[in-house]
Amino acid sequence: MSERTDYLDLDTKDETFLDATELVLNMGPQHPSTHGVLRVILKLDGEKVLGTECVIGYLHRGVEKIAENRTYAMFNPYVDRMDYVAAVSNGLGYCEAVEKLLNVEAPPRAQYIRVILTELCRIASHQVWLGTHALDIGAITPLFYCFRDREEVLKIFEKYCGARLTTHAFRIGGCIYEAYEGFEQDCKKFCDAFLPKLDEYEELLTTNRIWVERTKGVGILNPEDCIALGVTGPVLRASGVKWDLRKAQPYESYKDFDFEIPTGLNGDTYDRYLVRIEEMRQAVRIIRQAVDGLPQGPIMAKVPKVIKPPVGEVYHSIEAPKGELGYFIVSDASTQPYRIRVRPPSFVNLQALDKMVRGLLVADVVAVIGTLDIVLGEVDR
Amino acid sequence: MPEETKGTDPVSPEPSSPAGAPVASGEGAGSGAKASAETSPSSAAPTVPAPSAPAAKAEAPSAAKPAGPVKPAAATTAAKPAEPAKPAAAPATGEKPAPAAAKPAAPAAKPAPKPEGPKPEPWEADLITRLRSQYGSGIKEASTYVGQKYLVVDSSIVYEILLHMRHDELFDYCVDITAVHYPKREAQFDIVYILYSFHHNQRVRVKTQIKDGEHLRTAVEIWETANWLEREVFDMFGIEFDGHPDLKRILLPDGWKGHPLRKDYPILQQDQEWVRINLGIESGQ
Amino acid sequence: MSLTPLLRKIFLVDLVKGLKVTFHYQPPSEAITEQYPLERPVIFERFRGQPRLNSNPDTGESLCIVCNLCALACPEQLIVVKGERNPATKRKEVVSWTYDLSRCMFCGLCEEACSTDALELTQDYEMALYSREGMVLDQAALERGPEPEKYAK
Amino acid sequence: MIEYIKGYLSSGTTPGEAGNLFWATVYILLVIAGVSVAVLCMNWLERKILAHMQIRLGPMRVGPHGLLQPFADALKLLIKEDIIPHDADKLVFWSAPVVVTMTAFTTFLVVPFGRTHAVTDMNIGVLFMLGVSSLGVLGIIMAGWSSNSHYPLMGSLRSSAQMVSYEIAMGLAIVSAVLMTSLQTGTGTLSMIGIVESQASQHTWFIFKFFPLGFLAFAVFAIAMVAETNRAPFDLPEAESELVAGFHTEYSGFRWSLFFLAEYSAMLAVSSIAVTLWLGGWMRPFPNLLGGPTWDMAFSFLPALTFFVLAAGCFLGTIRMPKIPQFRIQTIGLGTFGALLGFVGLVLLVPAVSVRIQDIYWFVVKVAFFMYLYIWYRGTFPRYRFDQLMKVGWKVLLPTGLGVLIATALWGLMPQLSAALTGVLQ
Repeated sequence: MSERTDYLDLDTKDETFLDATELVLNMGPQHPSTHGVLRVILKLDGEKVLGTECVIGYLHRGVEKIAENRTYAMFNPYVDRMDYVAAVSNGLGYCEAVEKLLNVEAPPRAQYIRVILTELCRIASHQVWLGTHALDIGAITPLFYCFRDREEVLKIFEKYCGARLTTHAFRIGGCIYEAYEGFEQDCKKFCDAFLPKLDEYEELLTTNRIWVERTKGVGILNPEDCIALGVTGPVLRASGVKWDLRKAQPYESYKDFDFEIPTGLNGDTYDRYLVRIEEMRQAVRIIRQAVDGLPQGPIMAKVPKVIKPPVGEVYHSIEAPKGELGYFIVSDASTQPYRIRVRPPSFVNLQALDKMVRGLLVADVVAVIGTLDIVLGEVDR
Repeated sequence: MPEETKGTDPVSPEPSSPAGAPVASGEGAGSGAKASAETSPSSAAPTVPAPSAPAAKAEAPSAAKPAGPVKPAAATTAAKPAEPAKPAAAPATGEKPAPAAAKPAAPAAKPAPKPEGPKPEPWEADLITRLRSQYGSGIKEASTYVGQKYLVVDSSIVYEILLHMRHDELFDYCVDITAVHYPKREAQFDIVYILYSFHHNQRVRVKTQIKDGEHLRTAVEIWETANWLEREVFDMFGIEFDGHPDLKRILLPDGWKGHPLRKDYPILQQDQEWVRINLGIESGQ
Repeated sequence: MSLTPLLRKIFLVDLVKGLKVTFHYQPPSEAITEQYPLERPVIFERFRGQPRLNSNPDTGESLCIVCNLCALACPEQLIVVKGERNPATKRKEVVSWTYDLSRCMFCGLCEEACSTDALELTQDYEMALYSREGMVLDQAALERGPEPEKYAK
Repeated sequence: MIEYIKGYLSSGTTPGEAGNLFWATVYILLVIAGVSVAVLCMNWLERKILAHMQIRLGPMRVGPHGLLQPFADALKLLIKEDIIPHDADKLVFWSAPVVVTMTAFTTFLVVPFGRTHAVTDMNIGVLFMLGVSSLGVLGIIMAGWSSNSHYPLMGSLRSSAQMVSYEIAMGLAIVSAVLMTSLQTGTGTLSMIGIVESQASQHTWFIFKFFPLGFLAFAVFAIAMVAETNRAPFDLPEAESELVAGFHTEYSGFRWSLFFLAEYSAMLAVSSIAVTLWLGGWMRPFPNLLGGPTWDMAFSFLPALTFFVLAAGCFLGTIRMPKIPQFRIQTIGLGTFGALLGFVGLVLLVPAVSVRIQDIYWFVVKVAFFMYLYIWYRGTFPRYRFDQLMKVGWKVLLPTGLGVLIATALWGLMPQLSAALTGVLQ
């Protein structure tokens, strides 16, 4: 990728806008495949991308400012609204960060339930990714298959916590909802039914020559670039860095489970696709183990009703479906957090877009945006 | 403005809050295994030496188990987390000695047993020694808090520290750059660099304090990811980074007034002004 | 040199595999579309929908004791409860109770905070209205609870 | 006058050949109406079939099972505000959809729906079709350029490059089919009717001739024709996820519907070419295996049978309709539709009608098969990227087409060659 440097620099702006050899294409904020309200200004030479600039913030809701005006418990539902396709993961990260600040730990049963739901959520999130990514590349049908199977996950969520998307499933100190009757069976049933479906997605895509051609060698990120750009999650792993917070710094009960971290070799779109598909399989594995080993006991640690952590600051991060989701919380011993900083994986990953698409074609930009798996709610917060 | 009531809350029978204790740990009946797990290390704190702290943690839940309605299988799983924590920490931290325990092992795996309310503990490590020998008093503080390590450094040398951390200590992944505003302090802003090292599986926060209007040198040359992160800090706090390739607002529109995450940022005024200008009416807020 | 991949490529095996999948899903029995007003979705017990203020089924008295916990728990401050002590019964009684549904995000914190099971988020999800006015529910509306409109002519 | 009109009926040729202006006009109107109706049907069928492939139901509300959806759409498009972008080149913007639609319809002039069921029979019919259908790209370029917008421009440029590339492969495949008419018979023809009759006289569809050469040529054509009509997986000019809507991004209302009409009639046209050249045109299947008057008789019932099956489907649908008052009208409507189909089936049983309709029936069935393929592809495949599309066109289809052409020629000349060879050897 060394030849990329000879392309025009984006920073030489205004005079080149009138240059006839270049076409400035404004992709978004309303565009079928920018996954929300992302705006990418593309500088093109014919169809070749010379440079990009992302304009974000269309969905900015000031979550971090809201947090400063809410109590710890009150802020919990808001985090669901950041990465709204993986709300459970967001809630988990937040609850754990506050628990760390309070120096409590959720009871084992709560931890297991959390792991089950988070992994289900990972599957749901990856299914949304797969569907939309395939749709971007032109395969319109996998979207519906993915959403059909995601529905089963959402049903489990709804049965468990009463909401499908913005779940608000966990509370600081554990879970407030006991696993409903038939929870284990539902999870197992889902796992059993899901794996054949996953094979079906693969039949539609994995070996399909068009899919392979569209994704192989597209948007390559080598490990050094990944790390320098702070890219995490499946994107990092597809580049061959075997790093997953669930293994590197296990939280919750992840140490109890036996699972693999899939990694890729080339760091291209195809590898990222394979890594995510395999991650779904591993998530099923974790769910099965967790359901089998679900301990009895309380689900809520002793947490005061009014949460007032001691003065201090804490950074806690989890492996969300999209990468490292971190919460940096500063407490001033009042009931409201002094500052909450969310380290959103999508935001940081999106930064890699420019590096990935330089020299590719317009169609690849769409594929790369899809493969980064961004959720604008999280990018803009 | 939603002001949370503090004293008026009808249900705040919270005995531990004045003392600043983190949890109502020992006060309750302690029927759950968790509560007893919390209490036993703290009571054993003065006597148990550092290395056996994990054992105490592991023992505690299983000892408490017979009281609770817990299956034996659950007891083993509950005891399990503490066991691999230590071995995992040792190889992962590499050259780091025992004090640099892995974070997830959280409170128990710390060398010093948890006191009644976690206080920042001094952080001793080769890294700190090296840094201190090189930068002397520029390193204002090196501590751990609930198992998380942080450095407070002088704003004049923060760039060198970051460079050192990146290249000599192999903190190759800049997780996040953010800021905290303390309007009452003289140096109003804390700038926090959260760094991670893939080699040591270790996370360190480098903090520095700057006054309002003071500039920092950008970290983009060290970590590319700092680009957007610094832009966001600029957007939200108005802290400028010298040498940043493209320092402009990122989340808010270009014409936005003020920097919203400053504590003195008037939300309501902003809202009213916007409504007045754009809708031509008085805001009802 | 293996011949099989080449042959598979020439005979478009990969494409045919995909075609098989889509072909096989064609029978209408595979369709998962719910024809909404006709087919109602199954709503589970814990669903957080339109709020209702419960009253004692025997006496018809409101269960609300005006403790204000729900209002304090609400992240959006959309619950306003006003009450005053009834000198006769020595109990606090509701004077006004409003719930602004337009700002509600159905997090369920109010329901959890309620100490008497008075406030409940029901399974009703058909809350769309033509104007915002009807979205601020008062005590009477809350006690009536959801009145699902039949979405059919 | 009446004589003039009646005279044609006994002529046994197409109106064009007979020089009968009246019937030619009637046929042209019939073709235009038929194609429009076919496009409406395709609209509904594509939605339904695609929906079912995607485990959805598709349109269900406008009319029973959404049967009236195409009409509702057409109505909506007609009464929609017609927007011309401010900086667009108005004249070109206005004429582009007209050009596209006109070319798409003009190709149907030479499509033989039956021995006598074509507007005319040109002796250069195939060339005419190729030539006219490739004019469609002109309209697309006009649309893209005149919109004065980036996405349409890119879409139209893609489209022009794509059509030019794939026309070559298509042409080669067609030439090999045309070769088959002349090889070993010495009576080559470019006329569409002539080609079908040649298949009849050779007792084989060209897809099976010189197996696998005929099939290969057909395959090349089948792939190229998907690209030629800008359909998935070659739908780059209007790649929704990349170019929003490609060359017709700025079009709305009636103008947009003309593009829609043109796209679908182009699909029908190229499918007709494929059917004519390789699948025996209007001939019924298995003329050799299941030959004889008995089988002819049996096959002649099929059109009516098809309609009866469709009618039965409708009646089944009425039974399965929800039994609530809101659905009464829909139930009645579906029942009426079924009755209508049944009536058509009955009419088709009348021998006089049956004989005349046979050709058209088989032709339509074969074209419908291709239409299904189009939908099926769309439901299954991802989209090619532009350079890959070019690669497929130039590096795969073109050499294959060329090879097939040469091989066909050699095969056809085999007797002469072997004779010459033996002559040389002796």
